[in-house]
Amino acid sequence: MLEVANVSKRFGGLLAVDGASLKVAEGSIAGLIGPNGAGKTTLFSMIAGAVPPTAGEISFAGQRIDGLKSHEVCHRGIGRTFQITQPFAGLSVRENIAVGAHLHHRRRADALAAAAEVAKLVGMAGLLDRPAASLTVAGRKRLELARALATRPRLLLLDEVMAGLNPTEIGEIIGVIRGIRDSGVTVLLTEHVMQAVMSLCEHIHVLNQGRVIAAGAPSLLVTDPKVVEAYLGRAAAGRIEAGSRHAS
Amino acid sequence: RAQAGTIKVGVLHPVTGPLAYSGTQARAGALLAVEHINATGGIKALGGAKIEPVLADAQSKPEVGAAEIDKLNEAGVSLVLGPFASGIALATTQAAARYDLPHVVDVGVVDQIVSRGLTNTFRFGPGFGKITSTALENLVKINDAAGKPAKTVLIVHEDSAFGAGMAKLLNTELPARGFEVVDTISHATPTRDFTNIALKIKSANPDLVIPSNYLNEFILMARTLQQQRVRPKGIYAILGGAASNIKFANEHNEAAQYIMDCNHWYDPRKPVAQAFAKACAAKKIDLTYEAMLNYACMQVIGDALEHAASRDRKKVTEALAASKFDGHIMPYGPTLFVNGQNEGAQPVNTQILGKNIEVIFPDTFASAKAVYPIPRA
Amino acid sequence: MNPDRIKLIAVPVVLAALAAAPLALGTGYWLGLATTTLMFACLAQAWNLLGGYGGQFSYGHALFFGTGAYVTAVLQVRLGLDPWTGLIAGTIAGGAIGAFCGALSFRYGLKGSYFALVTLAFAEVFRILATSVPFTGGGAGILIPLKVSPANFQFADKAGFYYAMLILFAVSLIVTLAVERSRFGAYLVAVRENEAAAAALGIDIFRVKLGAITLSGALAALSGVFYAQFFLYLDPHIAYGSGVSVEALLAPIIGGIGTLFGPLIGAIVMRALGEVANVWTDGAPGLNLALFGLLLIIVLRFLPDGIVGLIGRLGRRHA
Amino acid sequence: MLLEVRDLEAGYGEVTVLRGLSMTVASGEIVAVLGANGVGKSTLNNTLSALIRPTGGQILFDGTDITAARPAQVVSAGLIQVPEGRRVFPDLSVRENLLLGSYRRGRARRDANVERICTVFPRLRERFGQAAGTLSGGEQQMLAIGRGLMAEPRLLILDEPSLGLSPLLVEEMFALIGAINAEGLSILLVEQNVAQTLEIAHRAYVLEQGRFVMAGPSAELADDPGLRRSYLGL
Amino acid sequence: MTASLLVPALVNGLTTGAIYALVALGLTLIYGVLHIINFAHGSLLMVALYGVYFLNTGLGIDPYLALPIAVPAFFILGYFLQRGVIEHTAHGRDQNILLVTLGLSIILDNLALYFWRSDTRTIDVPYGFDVIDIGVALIPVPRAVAFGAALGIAALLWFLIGRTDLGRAIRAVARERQGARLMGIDVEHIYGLCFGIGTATLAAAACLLLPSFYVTPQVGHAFVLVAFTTVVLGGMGSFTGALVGGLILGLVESAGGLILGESLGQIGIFIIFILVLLFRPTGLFGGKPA
Ligand SMILES: Nc1ncnc2c1ncn2[C@@H]1O[C@H](COP(=O)(O)OP(=O)(O)OP(=O)(O)O)[C@@H](O)[C@H]1O
Ligand SMILES: Nc1ncnc2c1ncn2[C@@H]1O[C@H](COP(=O)(O)OP(=O)(O)OP(=O)(O)O)[C@@H](O)[C@H]1O
Ligand SMILES: [Mg+2]
Ligand SMILES: [Mg+2]
Repeated sequence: MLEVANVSKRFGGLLAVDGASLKVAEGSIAGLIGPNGAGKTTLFSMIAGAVPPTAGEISFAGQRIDGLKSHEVCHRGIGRTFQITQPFAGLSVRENIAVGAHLHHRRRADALAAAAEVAKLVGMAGLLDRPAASLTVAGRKRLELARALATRPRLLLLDEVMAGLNPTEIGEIIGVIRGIRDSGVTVLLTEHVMQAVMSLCEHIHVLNQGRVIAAGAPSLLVTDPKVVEAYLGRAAAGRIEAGSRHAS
Repeated sequence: RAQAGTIKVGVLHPVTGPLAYSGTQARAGALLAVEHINATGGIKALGGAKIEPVLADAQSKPEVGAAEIDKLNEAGVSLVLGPFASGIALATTQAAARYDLPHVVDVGVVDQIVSRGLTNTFRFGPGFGKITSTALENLVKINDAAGKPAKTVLIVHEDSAFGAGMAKLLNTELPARGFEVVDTISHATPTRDFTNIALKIKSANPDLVIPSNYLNEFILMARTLQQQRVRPKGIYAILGGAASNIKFANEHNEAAQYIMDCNHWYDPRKPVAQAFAKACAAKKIDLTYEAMLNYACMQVIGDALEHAASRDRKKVTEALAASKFDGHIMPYGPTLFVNGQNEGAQPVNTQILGKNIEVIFPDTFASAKAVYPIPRA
Repeated sequence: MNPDRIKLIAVPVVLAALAAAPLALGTGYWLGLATTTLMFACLAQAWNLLGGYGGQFSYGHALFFGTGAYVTAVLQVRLGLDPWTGLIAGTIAGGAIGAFCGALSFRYGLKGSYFALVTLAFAEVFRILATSVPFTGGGAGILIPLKVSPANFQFADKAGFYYAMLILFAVSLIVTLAVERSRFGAYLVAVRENEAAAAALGIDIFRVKLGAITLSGALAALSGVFYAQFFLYLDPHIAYGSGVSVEALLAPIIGGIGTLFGPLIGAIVMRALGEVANVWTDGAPGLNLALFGLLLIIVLRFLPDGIVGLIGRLGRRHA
Repeated sequence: MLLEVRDLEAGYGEVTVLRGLSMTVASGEIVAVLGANGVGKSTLNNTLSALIRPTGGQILFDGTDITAARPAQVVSAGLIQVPEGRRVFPDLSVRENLLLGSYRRGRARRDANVERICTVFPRLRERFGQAAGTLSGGEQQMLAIGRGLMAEPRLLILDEPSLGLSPLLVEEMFALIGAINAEGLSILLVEQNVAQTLEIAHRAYVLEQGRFVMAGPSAELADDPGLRRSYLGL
Repeated sequence: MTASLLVPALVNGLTTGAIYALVALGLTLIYGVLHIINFAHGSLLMVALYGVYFLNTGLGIDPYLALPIAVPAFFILGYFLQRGVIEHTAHGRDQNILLVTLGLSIILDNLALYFWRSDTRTIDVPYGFDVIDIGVALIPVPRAVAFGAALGIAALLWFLIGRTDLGRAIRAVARERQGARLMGIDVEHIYGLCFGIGTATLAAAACLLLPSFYVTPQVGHAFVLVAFTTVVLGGMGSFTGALVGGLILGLVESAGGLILGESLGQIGIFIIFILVLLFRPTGLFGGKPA
């Protein structure tokens, strides 16, 4: 469904993404992990059209999308959330989500109604009339998700939507994301919360210093020494392995 | 008939905003006249009724001027005097016409003010056409008398209504009178720096510079000409803001020397005019043309009220239209409004000589002889 | 009742009240003041559409006001067209200039102060051009001949002008209401709040902003057209001077930025402050305006969200 | 006691978030505050840092009452917060961000401290001249902590320092917290990463609905079944 | 057009540009660094010019010698305007700051009109008409002094903002107030200082300008627009930018005036301005756009 081929991005002297390639299959939940500053957000921004790639090709559903603007990419069916949340601070939660819903609803009333529906989906039904500015970090992350969902995307890019949530809340949102996938939306996410990545993703790409250094099923990556050294650290890898052994 | 009490007269000028200086001067002149009229028995035909000036501020904006007319109308004024600037005058005369309110225009030089057929409008001072033609005639005379030292002319003017209009006229008229216009330089108000203009003048090297601009720019220009050692044979301003300003003559005496101006000015020989000048000095009012014209306008108004013997606007309008008043301080002869324009109105020529502003033309009441061309040590 | 409903009812009520106002205002000063207040309210409404809803602060709305005014005046004086055609032409010209200026600035991503200043610069360029080209009458300005007749947009009595202006203002108010309730309006507000997020939700930021500035330009031109017909004289400074631009942004900020009635309320309050200042200082030149400035600051001190904000706060407390 | 909070109440406008909190941090301690999203942990931190004025109660720092102090005075006293969301200075370079850390305190050893922090976070040295706003999320987090340490704090408040860090860095982060604590620095730690937090903290408080509902040594809390259920997802 | 006209015109453009730079320096600090759009800038310049004028006519103090009096006085004035008026009325909202400064300018302009009347005032200094003859052009002494001073003040501000803790704090506060507070930076104090410094540079500009200029209550307006233009042209918050921007504008205006005529020549300033904004919106020396 999504294919990124040899994409690079240069900021001045810094090569933030360096010939990265990846594929995401339709209907799957794929993960993109890697150390801080590896270029994950930059890669997301390039897919979403917010930042033009310096080199390489990006295609979505068989069509080239690199070079398109953000809004054009959105019209093609790609939704994204921002790692550093970007709420419409002066608007209420309902109005925030309605902006996304307008993509498919011309009339205001329809968009507002659709917003309420989406809010229910992500567990924000009770917050509809709260100003977005007064939400906590967790609330804002959910709002990001809701807004993107309201555009009814075929592919959803989630940039660290779980950061700042406690384990219980992470459990909840994992359920939400599964639900989204089950409704037919493909998901590509980056996350540092391994518990979530391990349980959600079917396929994971590991990015380090702008390059994809490994890709495969979660269980395989945990034991990949390159991944452990660059990203997980021995302690975490050990804990995850212990955890999965425990669970199985 | 014991018709004592007061007669309300609207005094409308831009006393705030960019035109504040002129507006304030104008107001001061008008009020001085009111004081004199009231002190000498008020309007006798109305039982010695005093003139009560109702002050209004156009804030240098036409729409405010028009709104002030509404207010003055409601205050029950019998007529209005003002409003110094052409742009404002166009709006105020029209607004006043709605109430059949007589409107005496003091300065506004744009000729459309009186050519629109508004029967309530009377312009006491000369208009554009008159000023320019007089200025040109006098220029020729002064130049001829000195043995025609000036052949080439350079015009410097500010680019709004009055300066631009002036320049246009000069450009068609001067060649017809044997002068060659070597350049016409227009500049904005305010202009921050005159060095370039001075350099251009220096390089074009005209015999005569004709500036037409407001006070501040004139001061800067005169100082810059001196700084850049630009020495034409004469500077002949037309409605030059500073050339008839005594403060300029005092504060920048060196830069101001020998500058001539064709402008509104009073007749210094008339005793009333001398009394006026004395009163100005006593009250520390700068002796400027705005003050003079408004003083004279109020005198005309006083006379018209005497003849009207009424506060009624229609009667006042009729009295103004029939006015043959001669006792004012301006060198105009008896007032004669034709289609609202005072036919006798004309500018005079002044020159800064030493610390004084002297009238040099017309000869009939000149207080000094023109020093032209400028003597070079 | 939800706020959307309230507005639907409030708009006709307010317009009806304004239509009835001359009964209380008489035919003199107050009616004239009301007419110019509506004129500036219309200009403010135009500014508010772009600045309040769209977050694109312009310091150069004189650009559109002046263009509307000059286009009608020039068409009338030079080509002999009637003022009603001039009204349409002026409005279109205002929109076109808006589109032109917007296309240039938004295409290159100008935002915030940069956008504000570029509009100011455009207004200045037009002011200088109007001073320098002959068909506008140059610095000497342009004078529309006095010929009283409604067909000529010149009314014998003041009330005629008042109602003409009221209709123009109603247009601006209804356009704003329609925008508020449309998808375009939602997009406009989203762009104001966060451009990156808006783009990611499928909004073509450039087009939304361009639409807003075009509409705003056209509405502002309406007030300019009216000015020309009401005062019959224009010069570059009157039309394109920075004073007009300041008027345009003052009222919405005082009234309540990005609100439907903010510009009207702000325009009324500003005139009221001016009147109060006049009365208190007995019209002492300078002092009255200084007091006006002081009152302006005091209003801001106590009403940080404008007057509509205050009304909203009071409303919430009662609810 | 280094920090002593009595019956603290605070909120935003008409909304009260903290409803009477009392807590202490002793010299040399790591004290954790746990709680679900939106219960007011950051509000507590900001009240301690004087960004929010309390509506009731008292805050004593090293025996002095700082309830009504201004933020600058709190910083001068040595109470430094590394805020949630990092709040680095986006237009300033990494180096300048660090230098500003010692705006009020620790100026004498400024250069040495920069050196020390760059040894702890080599990434920062690599990005020394880059504008902080262009750093990745994790890099900004390192910078924020480094900037806080530049002030040579006596009590360091860390608001979710592991947020957005890779597992490896989280590991290092907790090691670092342990290390600076071992040098004698007291730490108030707000974290979602409950398991690891309880491993390194001496004591912990659990915040719910504006009040502390549990408090005690970490080891005891870690074994509490209620806490395990609601905060560890077990 | 001959070189004999062009060269002195360009030299003159540079000296005029230095004046623009002087006025713009304070503005770039307040506007570019703190993102306060200070509409009162021109009015404060006017007040400063009156101050220097009265020091000269009342106490006989030469405008250049008035520098050590006027500069600290205006620093204090600026500081208290910010802390006492703007801070309390603006409530941190940009549009309110804009209005407060607008209100301030209305107040200052009209109080000046009320107390000092609308007369144009000038002073006569012994060196007022002295010129330095550099062969190709005559440079009035006051202009030459202002030129040197503009360079010096720009350098001073550049050092202050770029190289000192105070400067870093000012830049930090501009974008991240909360973070700054947590570092113990007193945000309100910094705003006050910044506004104070910006106002103080106006006092310096006034001292340097008065020997060759005039004062009226309206005088500030002649400089405001061009000062804003200078700031954007140079890049907001950049002192080198303000300096170079001012010089460029001086040159453009001078050359434009020569070629297109003084009136239309002014258009050059704005066209340059629009072009720079469109193609290099961060200005000639600006960093990232805000
Ligand atoms: N606009 C920019 N200018 C310069 N450098 C940039 C810019 N944006 C990102 N970078 C750099 O590119 C690198 C990759 O950043 P990116 O945000 O993609 O990382 P990431 O993988 O998302 O990290 P994290 O997990 O911490 O969010 C970082 O080193 C960052 O400093
Ligand atoms: N500026 C604000 N204005 C109004 N309400 C606010 C504001 N900031 C926070 N709140 C509200 O105060 C409550 C506590 O927020 P706080 O940020 O302290 O929570 P937290 O425990 O730190 O949450 P998180 O784990 O998400 O960071 C929340 O309900 C939040 O919505
Ligand atoms: Mg990232
Ligand atoms: Mg928090």
